Amino acid sequence: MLDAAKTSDVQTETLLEVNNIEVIYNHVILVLKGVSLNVPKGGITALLGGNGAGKTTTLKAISNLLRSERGEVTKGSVKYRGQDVHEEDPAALVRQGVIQVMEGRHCFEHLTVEENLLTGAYTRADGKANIAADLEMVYNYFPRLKERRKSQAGYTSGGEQQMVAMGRALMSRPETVLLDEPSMGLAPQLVEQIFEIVKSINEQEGVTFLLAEQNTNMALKYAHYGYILESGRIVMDGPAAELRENPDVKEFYLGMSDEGRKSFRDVRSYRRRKRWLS
Amino acid sequence: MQDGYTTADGRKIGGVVMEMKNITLRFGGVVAIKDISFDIREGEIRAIIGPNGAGKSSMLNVISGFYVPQEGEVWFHGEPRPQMRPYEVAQQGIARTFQNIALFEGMSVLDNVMTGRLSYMKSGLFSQALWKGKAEAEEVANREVAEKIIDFLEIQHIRKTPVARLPYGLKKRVELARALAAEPKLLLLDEPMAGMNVEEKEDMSRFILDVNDEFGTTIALIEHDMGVVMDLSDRVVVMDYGKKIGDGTPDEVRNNQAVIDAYLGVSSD
Amino acid sequence: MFYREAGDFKTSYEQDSQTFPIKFDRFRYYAVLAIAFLVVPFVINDYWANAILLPFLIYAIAAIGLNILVGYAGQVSLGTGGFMAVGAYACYKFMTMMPEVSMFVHVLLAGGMTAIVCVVFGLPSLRIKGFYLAVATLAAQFFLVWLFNRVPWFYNYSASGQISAPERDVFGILITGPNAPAWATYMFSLIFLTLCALVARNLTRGTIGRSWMAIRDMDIAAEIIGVNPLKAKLTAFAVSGFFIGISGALFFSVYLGAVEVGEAFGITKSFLVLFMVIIGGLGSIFGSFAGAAFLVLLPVVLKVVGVDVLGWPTDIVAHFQLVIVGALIIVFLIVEPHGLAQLWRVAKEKLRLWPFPH
Amino acid sequence: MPDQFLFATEVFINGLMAGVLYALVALGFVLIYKASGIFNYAQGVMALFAAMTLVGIMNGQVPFSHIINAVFGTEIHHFGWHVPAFLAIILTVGVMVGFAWLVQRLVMRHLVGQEPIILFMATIGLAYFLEGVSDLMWGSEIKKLDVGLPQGGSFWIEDMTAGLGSDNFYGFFIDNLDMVATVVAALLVVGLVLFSQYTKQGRAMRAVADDHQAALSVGISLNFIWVLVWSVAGFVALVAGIMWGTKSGVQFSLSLIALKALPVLMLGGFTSIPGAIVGGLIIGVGEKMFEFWIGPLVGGATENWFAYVLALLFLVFRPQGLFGEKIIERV
Amino acid sequence: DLVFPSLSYRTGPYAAGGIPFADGYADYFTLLNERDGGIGGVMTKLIECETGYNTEKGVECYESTKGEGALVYQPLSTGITYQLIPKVTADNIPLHTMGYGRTSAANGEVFSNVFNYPANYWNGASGVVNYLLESNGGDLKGKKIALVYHNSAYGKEPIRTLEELSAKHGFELLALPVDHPGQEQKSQWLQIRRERPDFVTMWGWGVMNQVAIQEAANIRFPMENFIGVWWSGAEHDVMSAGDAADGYKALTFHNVGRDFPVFHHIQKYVVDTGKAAGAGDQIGTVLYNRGMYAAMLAAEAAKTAQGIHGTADINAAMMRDGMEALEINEAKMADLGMPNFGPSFNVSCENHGGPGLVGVTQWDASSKTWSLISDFKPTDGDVIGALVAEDSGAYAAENKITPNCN
Ligand SMILES: Nc1ncnc2c1ncn2[C@@H]1O[C@H](COP(=O)(O)OP(=O)(O)OP(=O)(O)O)[C@@H](O)[C@H]1O
Ligand SMILES: Nc1ncnc2c1ncn2[C@@H]1O[C@H](COP(=O)(O)OP(=O)(O)OP(=O)(O)O)[C@@H](O)[C@H]1O
Ligand SMILES: [Mg+2]
Ligand SMILES: [Mg+2]
Repeated sequence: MLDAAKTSDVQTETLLEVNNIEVIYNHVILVLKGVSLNVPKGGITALLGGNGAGKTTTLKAISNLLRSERGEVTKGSVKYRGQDVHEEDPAALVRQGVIQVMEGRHCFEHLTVEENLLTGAYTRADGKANIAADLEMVYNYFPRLKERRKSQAGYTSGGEQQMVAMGRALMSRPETVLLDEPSMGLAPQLVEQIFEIVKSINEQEGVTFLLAEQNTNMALKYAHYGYILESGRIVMDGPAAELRENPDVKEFYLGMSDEGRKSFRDVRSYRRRKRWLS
Repeated sequence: MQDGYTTADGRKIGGVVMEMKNITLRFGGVVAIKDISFDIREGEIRAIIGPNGAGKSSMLNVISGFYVPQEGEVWFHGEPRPQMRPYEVAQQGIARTFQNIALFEGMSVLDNVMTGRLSYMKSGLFSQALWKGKAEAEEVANREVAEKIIDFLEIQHIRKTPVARLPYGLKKRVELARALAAEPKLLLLDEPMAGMNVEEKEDMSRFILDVNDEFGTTIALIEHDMGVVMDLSDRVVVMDYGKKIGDGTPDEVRNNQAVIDAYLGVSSD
Repeated sequence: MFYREAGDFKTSYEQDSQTFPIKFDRFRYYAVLAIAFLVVPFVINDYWANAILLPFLIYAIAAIGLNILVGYAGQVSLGTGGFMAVGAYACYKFMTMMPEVSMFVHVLLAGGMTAIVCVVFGLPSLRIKGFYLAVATLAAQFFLVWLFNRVPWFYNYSASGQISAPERDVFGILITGPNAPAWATYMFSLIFLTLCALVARNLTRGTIGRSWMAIRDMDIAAEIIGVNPLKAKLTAFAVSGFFIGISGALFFSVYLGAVEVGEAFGITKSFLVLFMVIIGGLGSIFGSFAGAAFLVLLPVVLKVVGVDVLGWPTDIVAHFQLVIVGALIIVFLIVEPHGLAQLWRVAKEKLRLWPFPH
Repeated sequence: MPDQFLFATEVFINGLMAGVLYALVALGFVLIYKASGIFNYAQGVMALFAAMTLVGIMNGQVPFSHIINAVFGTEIHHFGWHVPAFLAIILTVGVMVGFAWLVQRLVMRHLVGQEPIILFMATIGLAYFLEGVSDLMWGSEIKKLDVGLPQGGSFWIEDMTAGLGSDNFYGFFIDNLDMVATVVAALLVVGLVLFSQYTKQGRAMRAVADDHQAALSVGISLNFIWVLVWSVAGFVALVAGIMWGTKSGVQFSLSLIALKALPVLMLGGFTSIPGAIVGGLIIGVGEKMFEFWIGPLVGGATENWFAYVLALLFLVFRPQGLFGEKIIERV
Repeated sequence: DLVFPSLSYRTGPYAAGGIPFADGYADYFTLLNERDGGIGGVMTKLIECETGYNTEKGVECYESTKGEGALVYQPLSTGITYQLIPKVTADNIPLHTMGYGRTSAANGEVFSNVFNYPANYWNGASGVVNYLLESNGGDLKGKKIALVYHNSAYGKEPIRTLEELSAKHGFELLALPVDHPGQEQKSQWLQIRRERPDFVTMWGWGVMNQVAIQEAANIRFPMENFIGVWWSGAEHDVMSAGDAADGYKALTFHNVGRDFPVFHHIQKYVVDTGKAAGAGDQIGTVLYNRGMYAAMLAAEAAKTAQGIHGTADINAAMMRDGMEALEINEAKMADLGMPNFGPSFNVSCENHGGPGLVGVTQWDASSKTWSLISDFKPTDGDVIGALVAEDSGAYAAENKITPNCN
């Protein structure tokens, strides 16, 4: 089970490089206080951290979606393949192969499931046949979507929408996928399935992943490398296997103490607010 | 069965509070719920699980009166509930949280929690316009309750923050606070722990258990994290494609082959 | 540290929910009130009263009213002109039917009348939402204007269909008609504005305000939480109608003195008040003031600068005025979509942190 | 009462035609709403601007001559040439595309992800701006627009049908211009429906309307879509401007036809292109019939409000309009 | 300086009518300054203020200009007139509403500061009927006259008079309102087509005029039987209907065309020196002439006031007296370079409305000119006088004014 992360073969070219970025919302709210990370080509990199740590903000800073939320990168740089992408249009970034699956699904409510998937292929110019083939591929990954292909996405269940969002991103044949909480709201076997899909895409197609996840357990199982973010700062990073063995990570993120996993019933009177930084 | 039971950890569970009888709900061609019956007993934590699109959220919506089932009845406190608008249902003591957070984004956390107390605030328009007499007293009294809940959920520090700015996990907590503010008899939680890490889930679990314990609130819970479900709930309903495929204690459900096939998969622990 | 709130602690919930929780704000507020009530009446002249202050005060009332509906309850309405007309005509009818009663009563009754009409036209809001509702309220706008134009009873069968305000007084001081002194009309409107603002503030910080905002932010969830949408929406229409009615009554009786319904209360009026609300800031009472001041003053300032200072032909100035107002609206929205009120808030936040950027 | 019946038919037909003219304006609204969720208040002014530009180009007017003369003390008004209608229309389309680009560049791109009411407000600002600019550019006097469209009642139809009734009945009155408008509108609608339903850009356009952020995240360039849509809407505005301008001269009031389009929009549904046409027809017929028979009883001039009330009645039963997309209500 | 504010509208839906009027008004005062060195040796000063035909802006303009010594207001809007009537009375500034405004203001005993000479709407209504009587052998019995009117205070003014006249002369009146702006008049004209009135008269303004004339042409209504009031008879109203408008008629209370010496002066002293308010291409158009005529009447009243009070530097109260004592006769007009430009008349305290003489003009589409086809003729004083007395009486009662002349 633990061998998914092969730390050795990801020491290749760095695809995405985030250098000491600072993000401010609304001109006053400082959210990221100098975050740096490297995403190697062909790897799965996990970005972990509690609520409000700034994972989503980091991903949006990379994909340049911050501007529409009145957020702004005020310091630092984001480089993709060595080029500064800070000023680029999000659409241009997608054309370069970076696509983001946003937190909270963001499906096109009034479009049907299939139309949603097809918009994913918007930037592609490699012909209808290829797109159709990829559509089949997505349906293979998510058979449930095939059943509901003609219904408006707004009327599908939460999990189905998550599948649509994932599938839509895959339709663009990306080189790098920024995945924001893919497991949220999915049934357990589906969570596993999604991570399996991520893994197989990563392995077979060489797609690079940067994954923001709360489900640390799963994330570290599939990722090669991990960063832990807290209150807008990276507090720890390392190969996934190492992180998994780190006692602090074990306790705070994996819910395991020395006696193994404890029941959720037993934590009641037990509070801890220990942090690396606070 | 009517008289309740005692749980493994020794809590007394009372009689039936709410009973769903042969509920069927259709949307055009889609059958979201197909002839499902189950009950919820006083003081218990009742989980509803099932794969995505099984109809769990729809079931909660039926309970809240937002969806009107084509067939079947909802019994509340031992009698069939006449058809009601959702706000009337809420006033009967049923509060809930939502799967896709439904906070009032333009309001502060405190105001959101205070909306949970709307059914306790009865002062007239005139009194409110002048901010004198009943309106002011009522505001202060209810504010105290709201503050208690805010303390309880440990969100004092964000009391005055507009919720739109909060991270996902805190929003979920605020939503819980809003539901609790209504001091409900029956609390419906739709995936309260989605998007949280283990530590936060632990916190959330603790809150849920405490609510159940301290206020004796009956809770119906939808959750995909099996660890949470198995640990917290007293009884579990399993749905799949709108049908009920299992109902019983966590252990019974865990070992039910239909449930394993449809939902849990092999690797559940 | 130009703006401070440190050291300003609250020890009770009453204190915490007061209108201006911060001492500094409270002082400024008292200062403004003092100037408005004690200084301005003594220095006011006809021009300031009729060209600037009266329209400002009266539009501010309308803007508060509309803000309650649009900004707090989220029901976009383009019927403001029509509702103001209801206020004006109701006021006219009351003034002529019971001339001996005080003007205060006429204006309040006109507000009440408008509240009723507004509720009737608010009924569709239970089914219709968003822009559909906005356009639907135009039905009220056009219908009401037509009605007042059409039915001679409303204008007391005068030959041209205009209504003109007879002279009425409060405690012996003339408030309407050409001989009313500027300071009296100003004070009369100011009192109404102050009352309206206080009432609006009280309503919006309490239970009703919260149910309005809940409906605005997410109506379905609000209903499931226990907000009665019928009650919330209709009270919003009623309260908003009450204020708008008052402003319509003042607009007719105190400010213009004579109106023709289609012209004074046409669709442009609806838009104008909506602009005020949006530019000022949705869901902000202060914003309503700011928006009204901005849109009353801007054309005057532009005119003074263009015609009097630069000496350009009036038509070029008038066209430029359109261009500038349009451009300013856009620029404002880009800089701060939540209006002048939010701009002010951000500025305060910056000042508080000053000289540190965060 | 065959005469009564014939009169009714005549009013009915004329109502249909008037409805088509309303629908032409409504179409522009629908396009932009569909593609960006923006209720574009400036659509009426765009029609005015397009028509003024067309006339200005045809007459060889010097743009901004007013200001130029005022500033430089010159006396220039005309280039002294006349551009043929066809060429002028093409040039005007070019101007409208340029306008679309400017709107995108200066307004829309800075307002990505804002609430609909804010965007609505921005278009009102735009309307003011454009109104001022049109006047500064081309002057505010009335201009005659003649691109060679036939005008006036069709005598042929009138004579052919005159025999249907008694002496009291002259035959059906149908305006030639209205017939042209009908054909043009039909073509436009078919084209636009095909575009939005079956092309990639059409799909992207609808996606943008649903969720700006998500559209950005899948690589749809909002900027491009907006330029595209505003250009098309500009073109539709031009068509509407030509029809209405031919009818009543090109002048400020042209921008007020937007008010006639709103009930149409409401009734047909903000998001439906065919809805605009059907809504237009219903409103056209409804208001003409009402004004014709009920109007005299209540004093006339009912058209302004009747259209709105009619639309309101429909809405109470179908809150999204006849053809609008269902408003998704879920929690 | 002698200050003459001009509340003009060069923007908005009625700009097309507002511009030429404002130009004419301005150019005449410029002419006086350039040619004569002002009025009685004092220069005139024109303050233009844009109202956009909007009452509130009108009030703002009034308030902002009255402090500068404004002598007389000419708002060119019935709506604004109604706002200003009480205000000017209180401020004792005269208001001249020439051919518009509140008709019953002709009664100077009640409306001390309001003047609407030389003709008002009720003269207009009666003028139409008289003209039709004349061209139909004095008999309108059994005839049907349709009134297409702007659905506002302005448009509704003639209805009372026409009703009285229809009772008196036995014709049938069919009133058809058109709402602002009047872009769409199909149903009104289908109604006309069906009812087949013998004559149509129109009280329109703005785009409504063009559309009505176009629609009349569309239904082949004979243009000779279509008569507009003086606000529905400018060049731009008929221009867009092209040849179809040939023969359309409109009332007037002053002459048309540019064959008057005064226009040569304007050309020479104003346009050619680059001092014209507009582009100079409006000279001789109906509304330009009207604006200039209004300015001329104002200037003459100022001269009269200077004479009465023996000072050249008059104030508004003196101006009022001048207006009340105004005398216009043929010699004076010829002197001013406007022979036979308008009727001769005297204003008095009892009669602020002038003689109410109304002429008729007709449009010739081929030469694109208006020509006077019926000279200025008197209107039905009995009917109008009674109505004026009634309406002004009601106003006096409502506002507690005791009618008097002092
Ligand atoms: N639009 C915004 N305006 C102001 N503050 C914001 C905005 N969006 C996010 N924030 C703030 O930024 C911080 C980081 O938020 P972010 O969404 O990046 O966290 P996250 O790590 O993704 O959390 P979660 O796991 O809950 O999604 C939070 O404290 C939040 O309050
Ligand atoms: N208002 C609606 N209109 C049409 N279909 C609906 C509606 N609400 C729910 N559905 C459909 O009913 C089915 C059940 O949906 P529901 O949201 O109850 O699933 P769920 O069990 O909560 O799934 P998840 O775990 O993914 O949230 C889904 O297929 C969904 O598409
Ligand atoms: Mg996040
Ligand atoms: Mg669900």
